[in-house]
Amino acid sequence: MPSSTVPNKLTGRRSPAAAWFAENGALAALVVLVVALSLLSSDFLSVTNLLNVGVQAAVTAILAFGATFVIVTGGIDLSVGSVAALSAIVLAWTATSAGLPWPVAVVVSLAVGVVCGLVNAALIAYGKLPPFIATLAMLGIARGLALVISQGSPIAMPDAVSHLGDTLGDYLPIPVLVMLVMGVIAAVVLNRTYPGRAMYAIGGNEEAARLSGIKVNRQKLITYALSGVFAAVAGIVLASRLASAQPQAAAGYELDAIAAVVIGGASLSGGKGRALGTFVGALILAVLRNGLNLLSVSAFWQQVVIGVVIALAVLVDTLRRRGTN
Amino acid sequence: MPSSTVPNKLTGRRSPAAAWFAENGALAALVVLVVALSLLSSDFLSVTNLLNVGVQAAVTAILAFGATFVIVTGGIDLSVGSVAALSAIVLAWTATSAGLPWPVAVVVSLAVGVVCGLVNAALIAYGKLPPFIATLAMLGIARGLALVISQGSPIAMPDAVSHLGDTLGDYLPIPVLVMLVMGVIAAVVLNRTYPGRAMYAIGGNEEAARLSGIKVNRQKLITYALSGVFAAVAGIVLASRLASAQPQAAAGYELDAIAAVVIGGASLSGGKGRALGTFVGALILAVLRNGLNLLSVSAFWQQVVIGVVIALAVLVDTLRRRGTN
Amino acid sequence: MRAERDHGVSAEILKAEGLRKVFPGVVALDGVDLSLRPGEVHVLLGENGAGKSTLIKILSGAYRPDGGRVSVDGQPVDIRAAGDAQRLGIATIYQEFNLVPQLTVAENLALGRPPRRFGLVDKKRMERQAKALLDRVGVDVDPATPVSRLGIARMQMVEIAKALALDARVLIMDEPTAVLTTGEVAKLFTIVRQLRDEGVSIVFITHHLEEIAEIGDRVTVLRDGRSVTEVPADTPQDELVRLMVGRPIDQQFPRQTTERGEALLKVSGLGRRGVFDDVTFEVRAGEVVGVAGLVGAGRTEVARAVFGADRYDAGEVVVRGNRLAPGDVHAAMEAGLGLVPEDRKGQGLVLGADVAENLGLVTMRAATRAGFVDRAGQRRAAAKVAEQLGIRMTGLDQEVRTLSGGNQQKVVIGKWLVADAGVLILDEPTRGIDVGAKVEIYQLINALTASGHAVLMISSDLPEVLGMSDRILVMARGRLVGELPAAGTTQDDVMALAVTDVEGPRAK
Amino acid sequence: GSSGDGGSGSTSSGGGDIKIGMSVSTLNNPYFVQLRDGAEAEAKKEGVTLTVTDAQNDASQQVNQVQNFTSQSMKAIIVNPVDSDAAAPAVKAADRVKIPVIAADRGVNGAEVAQTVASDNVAGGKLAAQELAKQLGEKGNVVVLQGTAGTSASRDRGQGFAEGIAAYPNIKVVAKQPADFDRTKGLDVMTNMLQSNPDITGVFAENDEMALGAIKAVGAKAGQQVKIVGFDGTPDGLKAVQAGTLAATVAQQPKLLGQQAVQAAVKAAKGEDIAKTVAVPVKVATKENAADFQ
Ligand SMILES: Nc1ncnc2c1ncn2[C@@H]1O[C@H](COP(=O)(O)OP(=O)(O)OP(=O)(O)O)[C@@H](O)[C@H]1O
Ligand SMILES: Nc1ncnc2c1ncn2[C@@H]1O[C@H](COP(=O)(O)OP(=O)(O)OP(=O)(O)O)[C@@H](O)[C@H]1O
Ligand SMILES: [Mg+2]
Ligand SMILES: [Mg+2]
Repeated sequence: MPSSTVPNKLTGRRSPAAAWFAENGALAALVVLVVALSLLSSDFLSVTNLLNVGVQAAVTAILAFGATFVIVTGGIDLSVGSVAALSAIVLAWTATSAGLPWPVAVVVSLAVGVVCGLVNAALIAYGKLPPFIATLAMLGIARGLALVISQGSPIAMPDAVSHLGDTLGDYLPIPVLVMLVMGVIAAVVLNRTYPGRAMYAIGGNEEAARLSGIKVNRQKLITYALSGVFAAVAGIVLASRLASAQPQAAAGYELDAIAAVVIGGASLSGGKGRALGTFVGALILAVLRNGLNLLSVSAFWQQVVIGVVIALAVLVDTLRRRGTN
Repeated sequence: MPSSTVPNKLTGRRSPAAAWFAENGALAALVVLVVALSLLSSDFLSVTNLLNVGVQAAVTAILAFGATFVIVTGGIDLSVGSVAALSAIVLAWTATSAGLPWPVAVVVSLAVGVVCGLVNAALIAYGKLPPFIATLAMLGIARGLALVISQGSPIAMPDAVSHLGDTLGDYLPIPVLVMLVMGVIAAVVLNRTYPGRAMYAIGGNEEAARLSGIKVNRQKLITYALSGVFAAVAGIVLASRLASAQPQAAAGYELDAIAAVVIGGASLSGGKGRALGTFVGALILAVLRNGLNLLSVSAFWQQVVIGVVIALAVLVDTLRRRGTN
Repeated sequence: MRAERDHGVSAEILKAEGLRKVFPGVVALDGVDLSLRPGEVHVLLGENGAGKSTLIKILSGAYRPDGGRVSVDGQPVDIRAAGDAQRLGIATIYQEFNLVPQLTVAENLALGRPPRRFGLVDKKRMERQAKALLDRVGVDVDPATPVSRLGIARMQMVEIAKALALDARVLIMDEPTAVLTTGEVAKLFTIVRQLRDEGVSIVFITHHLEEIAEIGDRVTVLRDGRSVTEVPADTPQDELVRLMVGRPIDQQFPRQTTERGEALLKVSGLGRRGVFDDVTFEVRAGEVVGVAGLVGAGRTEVARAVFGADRYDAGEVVVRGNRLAPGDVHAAMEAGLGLVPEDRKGQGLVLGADVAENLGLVTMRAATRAGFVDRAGQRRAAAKVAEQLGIRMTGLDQEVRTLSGGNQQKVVIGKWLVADAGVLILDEPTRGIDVGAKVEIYQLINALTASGHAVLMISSDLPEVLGMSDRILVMARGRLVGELPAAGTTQDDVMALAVTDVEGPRAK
Repeated sequence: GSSGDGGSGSTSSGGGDIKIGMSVSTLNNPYFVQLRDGAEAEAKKEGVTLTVTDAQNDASQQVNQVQNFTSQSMKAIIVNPVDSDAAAPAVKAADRVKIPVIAADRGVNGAEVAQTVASDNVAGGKLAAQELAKQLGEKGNVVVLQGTAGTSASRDRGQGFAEGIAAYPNIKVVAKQPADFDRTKGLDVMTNMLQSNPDITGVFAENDEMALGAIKAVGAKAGQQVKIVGFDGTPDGLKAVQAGTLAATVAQQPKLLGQQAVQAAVKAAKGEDIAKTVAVPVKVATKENAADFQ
């Protein structure tokens, strides 16, 4: 399972597996889910299928890593799905219609993510808009711009970039690689860098952070800009998988991303959250969807089952935590 | 304009128009929007059109009134749209397929709303799930059940109930009436009843509320149950307007409802929020959509414009507030 | 006295025996007994983290004990929730405020039991009742004010009024005087005596030893989660200290004056409309300047404005010759200012983060190389300060939320000690800190000034201001009304100035 | 959907044990529900196991689902593409493991499928334009209710209609507004457009749901002064056509489509040769012939 490579980086000082479990209740839920699905479906526990799950988790996970930054500061970013779509459309458009070389297009596309994030942050930090409203506005604006630029039609991705959706060698899907890299980056930023630590302080008590000399507004700019870049990367990975940038791509993914972060143990009131938790949260969602497909659960019942399992997964965590207290 | 009847009830002691403006910045934004649209479109300021806006605001407003309770306690309810759809489907199904008399069907449908709310609250209060997760799970569950019951197809509403979508006399649309009644109920509950005041206490400082002898868990049950009933009413009004209950009705309305509440001045961290503000928030969204149609803004640009106007509307409010401080 | 206690349960209104409470990693209570008679003021004394607040939280239904018994009127009781305690006639003023900031004073006073008419909340009656209660505690606040607009001291008075509203038989007060000035304390004591005479039993927690003899009848001393002894309230202070800390403390205010150097901080003509006006003073290297005044005199506001936490309309702040940009905390810090705020929960601490994290907050920027924070180094520095201040914790990983009040305060001070600020502004620095630790902090202040730093100390604890300052500034109604040398000044001198009837920006 | 017994093994390859996977673009819309119903009925008849998943109008979920089918060793896969371009990588993935893919309702661009069973949305849009023009006497003011911006159904139907209506110089398209394929939005948006365009005589809605909303908005004038043409031929839509409130709907016969897709999939799974394309005719259902479609 790909997850085994990340934890070491993320938990830092604490040593063994027991510590993760104690801190990451979601992991317990994931394990239960995996065991249950292995018993229910003989197709589940194959290497190909698990890699599929990884690929299918990738976009949500990358979006969710970005959302983790924002949620740790006590904010929320509803615009990640739209920004992902806009970035991908911009990439495809600059590389095809505008005829720029693809590396330039990639840079422009990432810049679009940054700009969207900065606009969010400016509205929040200087305009004092609630993050919900600022990013809801951006959700509409970015999606609208994606439609305007693409005139509502998908644009083919440049071939060079589309390889991001391929598989390295026989097995290793690049989206999984990208997800792992972004996860490690998120973990390092959160745990080790000044902006990361400032995010926790701001989310824990903004006033105390400010009185301790943290430039809260500037840190918010960094936070939302990071979320924007992560969204752009997610958008590029998504479009590469489809070999085409779709103006309607990733619609509604913001809820999935936020759910992954919260399932992973973060609190929407801020100050809490870890990259590893988010990763596990995204895997839970992907495993769940994959499992329901493998088990041929009827489409109408799927939503019910997903709802129930999400609730149960987090319930496992909170009850376990209550047990130790 | 229908709005003029409500404020007196809501602001209580404070007397004149100036006081509303001071407290309800969203109102200023609404006025600006109305003035702008009257200038841009000659069709906007007709009685019929304003009543249309009222009708189009009704479902969001009723959902948002329910969401206000939850948001005042510091929670969030993502399930309102799905619960609305489920309640309507249950009504139509019990009245047609199950052949129950329509008043019984209405009661059953409202009960479905209550039960959904209670399940949310139980998960939150006793299971200690974050409200985001509990109600996200319910979002899936209620929508899934609506699809299962209806087998994915619309069900005709009983005629007696469908009159809720009609117009009284020549002018007064019943959805507007229902919205006003639900608004007044919400205002009275929030301002004058024990559960309402307890909601503010819980949202402002849950620990203080508990230590003051408020039974926090019980009050949460009441809060989410109210949200559920309001969602059911919204669902019934929605289905009545179409004379048909749709399993996919009100999909995504949760974001609109929450946006209305937040535009109306509530804070997602709890302790703040008023029914009048929510009403204004819902009107802003409806006026905006109506105006875009009247002005024939292109489909691609609409989302951009909506996003920009929402951000500006709340910006007007926060800047004005900063000015007075 | 002891004999008296033995003859019969009926004499005791409330009795706790062998209470135990365990938190993960800490035994907070390990066999605590307490007996409370009708009409007595029973003082709980103990170091920070001794378990006082935990004990009263068990009595008020906020925590369930892991062992032991509580009985009321000789009957064993099981207090499961705040409502149970209220029904038993037990009212509690907690150490940390339990007010809802967004609601008005009147609403907070009626929290959980608003007056109702026809099932609806009767706001008029609620405000009338609130007015009466506020008058009773002698605090001049409009019942319609949101609590978030009150300063710490007024919040405390509202808390007291809220507890009085319950008409309880047992009133528990956890450090109510920590944030009050002499005037309010006097008012509070009048109320307490009156209640005691009406037969109400009062449990009173304080770290101000002089208050014990003044108001108390008996004292139960807690040490490390055990009740070690019960003594009469007129026991000499030295003896109380010995019982509590386990060793005597020689000198309560060990101020060692140092030579003054250049003026590090110069404030001139500072003003904000309606809050303070024309505030001019300077603080020199090696100096401790005390700021005294009544509650609401505007000391906190001036301190915050100087530090850049709030804006001001007039005047300027100069640190080491550099004029500071108004409203810029970061610039103030760069210039060498530090502020220990009075509201530790709201402004001082990230409650959900651990001790190490909080102690490192101010120095995080300095500990950053190429964007990466040297967390190991931060931890080492934190460990040192925690050791120096004697912070009682399970480890640097303990969440600050779960520290005792006094230990939380030590963390707030500690983070600025790590930062080594040139001019440290302390707003009620020893609020809730036990006598032993206070001396430690005073010694730190001495060490700071000895090394050429300067301290501006706002305190409502007059003995502290007199004992630890070199000069004392007195504020009233948003104005500086006088300056006194510390030597030879008495509490009465300060109070006389503090109540001067100046024309100030503030109403009353 | 039929839920099988959990996957009793991938080795058995008896004639009756054919597993087919079908990814439907969305089940939010009665049209696709019918498509699924037709497919399921046919699967039952043929005695094959059909697994249906709902991609919820999300192209990447669809790719996921097709991937999942490949790891379930399906014998054939039916894709009802969310988007014709975006379905290509999924189809390629299936091709790599030699599972035949049938495209239903929409084609796949940029990858080989075994068969495309399609009803042409562009052609349907054109038909709608012709029928509306006919009923309006080739003159009048027309508005268009658009589907969700950026979806292929909206794009193709809108394009077809625009091409078709251009042939009638006396018909003016006075407004186009999105109502997201949703009945409520159809009602609200139509109500609003009537405010600024009270002289509308014709409406083209890019699906029946929006058309039914528009009928509500127009009220008694529906079918009289205002002719509304929908798209899909859903049961509710056909009912409205029979009642005369809906002037016409472009019926795509989704049940037939689902049925044919399964037939093709079974043949492909058995290794039989099948035609590259099968066109399920798009027909205009009017009051006269509506009964034939139910
Ligand atoms: N929720 C909790 N979780 C873990 N430990 C706790 C918790 N609450 C209190 N403690 C610990 O219990 C001990 C006693 O704390 P308590 O608050 O009762 O002290 P106190 O005597 O009131 O001190 P102070 O004078 O500083 O207010 C402390 O070591 C504290 O850290
Ligand atoms: N007399 C008054 N007039 C106006 N506002 C007052 C008055 N007293 C207190 N306040 C308000 O209360 C808050 C300050 O409360 P607090 O009692 O802590 O006083 P302070 O300014 O901190 O003074 P000090 O630190 O000297 O007690 C401020 O927000 C201020 O607006
Ligand atoms: Mg304490
Ligand atoms: Mg103060």
